[in-house]
Amino acid sequence: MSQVLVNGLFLGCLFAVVAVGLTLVYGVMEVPNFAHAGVIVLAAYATWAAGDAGAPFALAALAGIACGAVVSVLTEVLAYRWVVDKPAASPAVALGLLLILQNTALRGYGGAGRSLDTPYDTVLFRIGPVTLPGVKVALVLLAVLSLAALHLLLSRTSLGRAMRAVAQDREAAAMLGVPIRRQYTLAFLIAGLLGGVAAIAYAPTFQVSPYMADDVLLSAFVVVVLGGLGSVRGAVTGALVLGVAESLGSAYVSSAYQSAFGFLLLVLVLVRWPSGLRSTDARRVA
Amino acid sequence: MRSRTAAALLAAGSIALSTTACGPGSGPGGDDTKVKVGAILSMSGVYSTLGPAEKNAMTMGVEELNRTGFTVAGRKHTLEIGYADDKSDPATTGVVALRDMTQSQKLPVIAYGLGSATYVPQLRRKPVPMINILDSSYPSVLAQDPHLYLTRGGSDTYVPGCLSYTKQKLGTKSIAVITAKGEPYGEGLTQLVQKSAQAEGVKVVATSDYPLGSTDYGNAINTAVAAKPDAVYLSSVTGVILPVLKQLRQSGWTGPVLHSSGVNPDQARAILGNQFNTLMKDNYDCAGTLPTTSAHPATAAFAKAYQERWHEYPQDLTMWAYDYPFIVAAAMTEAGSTTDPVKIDRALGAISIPKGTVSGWLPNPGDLLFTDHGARTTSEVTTWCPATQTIASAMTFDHRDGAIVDQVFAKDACG
Amino acid sequence: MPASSTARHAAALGPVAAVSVLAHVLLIGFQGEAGQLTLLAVSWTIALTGLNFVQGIAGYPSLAQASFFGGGAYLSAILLDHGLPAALAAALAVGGTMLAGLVVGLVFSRTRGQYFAIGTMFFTAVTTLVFTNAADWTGGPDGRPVGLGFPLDTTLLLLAGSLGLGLAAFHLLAGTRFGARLRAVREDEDLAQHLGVPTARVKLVAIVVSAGFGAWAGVLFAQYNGVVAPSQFTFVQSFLMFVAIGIGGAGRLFAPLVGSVLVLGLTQLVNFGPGVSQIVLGAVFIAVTLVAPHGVLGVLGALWDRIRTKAVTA
Amino acid sequence: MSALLQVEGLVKRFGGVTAVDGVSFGLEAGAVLGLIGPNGSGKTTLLGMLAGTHEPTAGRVLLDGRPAHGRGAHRAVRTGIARTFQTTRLFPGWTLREGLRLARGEHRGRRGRLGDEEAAALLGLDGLLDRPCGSLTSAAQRLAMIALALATGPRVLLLDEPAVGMDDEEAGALAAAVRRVAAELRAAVIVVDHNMHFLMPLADTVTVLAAGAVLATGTPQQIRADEAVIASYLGEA
Repeated sequence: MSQVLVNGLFLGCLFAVVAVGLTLVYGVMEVPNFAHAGVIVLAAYATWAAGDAGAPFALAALAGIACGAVVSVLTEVLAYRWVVDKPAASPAVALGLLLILQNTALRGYGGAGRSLDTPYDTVLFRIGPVTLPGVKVALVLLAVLSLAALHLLLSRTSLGRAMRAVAQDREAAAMLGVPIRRQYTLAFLIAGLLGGVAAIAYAPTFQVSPYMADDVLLSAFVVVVLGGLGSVRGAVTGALVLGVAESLGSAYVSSAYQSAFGFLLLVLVLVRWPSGLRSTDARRVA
Repeated sequence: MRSRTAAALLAAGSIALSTTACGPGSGPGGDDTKVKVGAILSMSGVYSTLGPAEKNAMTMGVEELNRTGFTVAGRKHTLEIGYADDKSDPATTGVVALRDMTQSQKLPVIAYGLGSATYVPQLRRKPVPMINILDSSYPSVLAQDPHLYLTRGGSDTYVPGCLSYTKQKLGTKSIAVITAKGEPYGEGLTQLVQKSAQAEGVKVVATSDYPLGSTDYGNAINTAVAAKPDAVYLSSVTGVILPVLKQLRQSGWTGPVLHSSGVNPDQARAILGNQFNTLMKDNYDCAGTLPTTSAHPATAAFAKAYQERWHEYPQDLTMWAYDYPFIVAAAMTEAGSTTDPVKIDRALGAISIPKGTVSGWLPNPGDLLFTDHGARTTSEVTTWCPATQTIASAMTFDHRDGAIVDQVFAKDACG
Repeated sequence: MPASSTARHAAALGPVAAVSVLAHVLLIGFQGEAGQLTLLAVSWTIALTGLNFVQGIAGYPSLAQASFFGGGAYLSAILLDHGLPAALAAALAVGGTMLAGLVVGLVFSRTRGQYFAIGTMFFTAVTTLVFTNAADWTGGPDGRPVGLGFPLDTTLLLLAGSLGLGLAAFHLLAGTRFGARLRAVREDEDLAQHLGVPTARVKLVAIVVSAGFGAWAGVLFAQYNGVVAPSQFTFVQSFLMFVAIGIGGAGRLFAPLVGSVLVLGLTQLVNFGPGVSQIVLGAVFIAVTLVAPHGVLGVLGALWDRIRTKAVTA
Repeated sequence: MSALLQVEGLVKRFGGVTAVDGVSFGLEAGAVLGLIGPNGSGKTTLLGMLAGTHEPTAGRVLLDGRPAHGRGAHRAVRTGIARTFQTTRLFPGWTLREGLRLARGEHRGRRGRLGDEEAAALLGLDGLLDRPCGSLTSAAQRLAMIALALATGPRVLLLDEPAVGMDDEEAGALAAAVRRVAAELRAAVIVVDHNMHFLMPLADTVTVLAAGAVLATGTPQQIRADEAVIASYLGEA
């Protein structure tokens, strides 16, 4: 039982890192960033390519995170920026970008999975009945570190306050002189960095392939809806809840339908609160 | 008026469509001494470790056959193979390729690897003999349709070898099985392992599974390892079980790992990364004999020629792919026709083991290649030698009337 | 008043009949690769005609169409396997899928844009999981063969006929109050509700109708193809169907046909290497969404209007 | 004869904030009720609860004795309560005629329904029926919004700051139109507005809201003289 809970924790941390990236972007631009899966995939391939070219793992990881950030910013500059005032068009643009990014990876590296080797591949911790593989412990560490850094950025720096202002109310922030366009790019930069971290944390536990991030993205979106679109703290708590739920479901009900339990949670929430738990989009009518 | 423009656009669209149709596939080649047959292989996708090797071997086989050519009804012919990629998804791309080959190009014989069940409805519409050079799933694919032929022994002829070897050599008393759920080859292997374990008196202490497309095998591995087995059996194809092997070793399991996927060194390095040597230690593979470990001189010569030409380790399926042109030539000569699928189909049941083949088939009664559509091949258990970073034969055996016979243990496999 | 409306109907139903006949000719004429492309184009058009209600007219991004398409195919295959006569199996398959559509509608019809897209995308991901893992019903990831209920030429006739009837039904339904209500939901859902439009129920009916169209297309696709597999109904397929309506021209009569011909035509670019066609498709889709939100038919319509007015004023 | 519209103890809380705190009143057919009060006094939220936009936290709304609250806006419209909005909301891409046809189609024919031309003429919009609503002047758009509400054949019409952005002459015409709607269609009308020159001559009775509760109710003359109202809201006349 404890092993299942620990697995749930690993899943939860992974979902948290991905979901926070999604929530940030949604909070600032009300865009469902489906292309985030493509960012994670390309970041993972960049890390693999750098490692394959002989770079030590640490350097390759940095290359991966940088690639994630660059790709994420590109998606904002080239496409999302033009849809900010047309919310109905944003799902379409997001899906178009996902097609492009995923298939760029497919075209560049082919469909066969590749393994991402890390120095801590064979490391193993054993606490009582629970075994903690090195790669999964690294995943938790990376998640905690990156989320803590983000929290500091959002609460302590003026940069973070400006972003939270834009998340609260775009028009009001604009009136107060907050450079809106820079906030969009910044949100996508941070989301890209988090995407890179998610890639180097997640890829070693399985393998690098163009479709590795699809399930994670779907579960992360459940977390974003659970935590209320646009709230970072909500995303982290939602991620841990979903991680444990999916792990319990897959251990005790059926491992084939692991992500189906995430969907069940999503359905329960949406039936009760059609606009999410802590909806930020003010009721347009009032 | 707006819908009139739509109609105009539509007409243009359909014309474009029809022109593409007339281009390719305008019936068999002009020169009638050149005979064309088909081959649907998995060049990309989950099973992409199999297709390219099959194509390489077939190319060598056709070149060898066409050096002397083959005579049918008094006239000398040469063979040409039309390849198609089923993208490891026979139900979508494979069926389309089969329809294109049988209905548009009207090819008389088709070789294929996977997807027997999905081709059955199309075979009922347009019967054509199809020669399987790979799929040893249990229960046998031959039960699906009378037009299918299998050029290798089924998994029921080699999985029992796994259990008897580990019991005698490793003293295994209990085993755990981890299966790829929904992958037909793996699910067949699991049934066979349970049946032969019972026969050998080895207890199956745990069975767990993971969904085919999944990325996290933690729960399945924990169930298996928690039962403290003497050995773990991973049942599926190479591309699917190696990531599981990696997580199994990462989770701290150091005992022997058995499988029947025919992993070779190149595949291990590609999928497991540069720690492949440590991860593959204590691995035992029970499947068909490999060209490199076969006792037949012709097979060993083929293995060397294959390695020199393609610079990759020859898998077991390369022998059967190499022999496909020779089987077709023998059947057409026997049938006296290079175009009639029905005659060729009947001839396949009557030919003996063709000259120039390298698979080293065991003779069937009446010296026939196929008895009720199946050919017999020897089987072996190989082990991983960390020193030479490759595999070596540990035991060869045959399987007749439900029992393991002619067991030959290698004195020092890795020596 | 009635004289002009019958003329308007004739102007639309004429080309619809022509398209239906053309589809039948192409289905009979082509074999192998081109035959498969025609089959896909026709069955996708039937499925997308249903989607054109939810996404086209009402503006709701439904990514569930591929699972309805697959539901029809699998359900009919399973029922045929149990010995039901073909027509009954088809009817039950469509009915069963519409029931699933009802459940999806009940859950998601009260949500708005972003959640609707996320919810339906996840629904399709879960149905793909069911198609892949409920092996004893669906034959697992390699799919399952389909009993040939209708003879081939009946299937071809049904495909071409359903294409025509589907488009005609769309044209007629779009003209009724149901169509007006859907358009109101797209323009301003809250205002529509305050003018008496039961928006949740309207969206629910649209989803169930789209499920019916999708299922029927799935039944016919399975009968022609002879085999069904999960990879034909993944959420990537749902993306492509969503893209097809967008590129075709959301809400327009021929959007499903133009959209599927363009999307399926582009996927044939695959011979430039794996994934190239999808990259081009993604780029084209974004360009269309940003530059020509009314899609190809919208641009053509606008061009035609400009030519007509120039002709009148010249 | 019981009132056409009976409001009993309506309360609405958003989280901790109580926007409407126990409002009750009755309204006869053909009567015009003016609703005034400083910003944030709960006027729009009250209208929202009557029109079904929000669900009341407590209290009841009865139309002809039957409950008409908390079942969504479209059901409220069907029972006969229609509203306009503080910010102009129209179908920008549609013409007014299309909007009117949609609204008219939404309810089982009730007697005394206004045809398109009549409704437009009543509000001075004749001739603008076939132009897209987006291209009308802002005053015309506000009138169009009222025309849409009228097309649903309401028995209770809720107008949320209809005269905003109108000069005196346009406001006068609007007041006359509202007066005719109340008289000819026997509809009860509630008008929320800050423009006293427009509201006072129009309303039969006036209710003053402050901080979500009724401060005072009476004829326009009584309200104008009431000290409490003057202190909290009207200021020196």
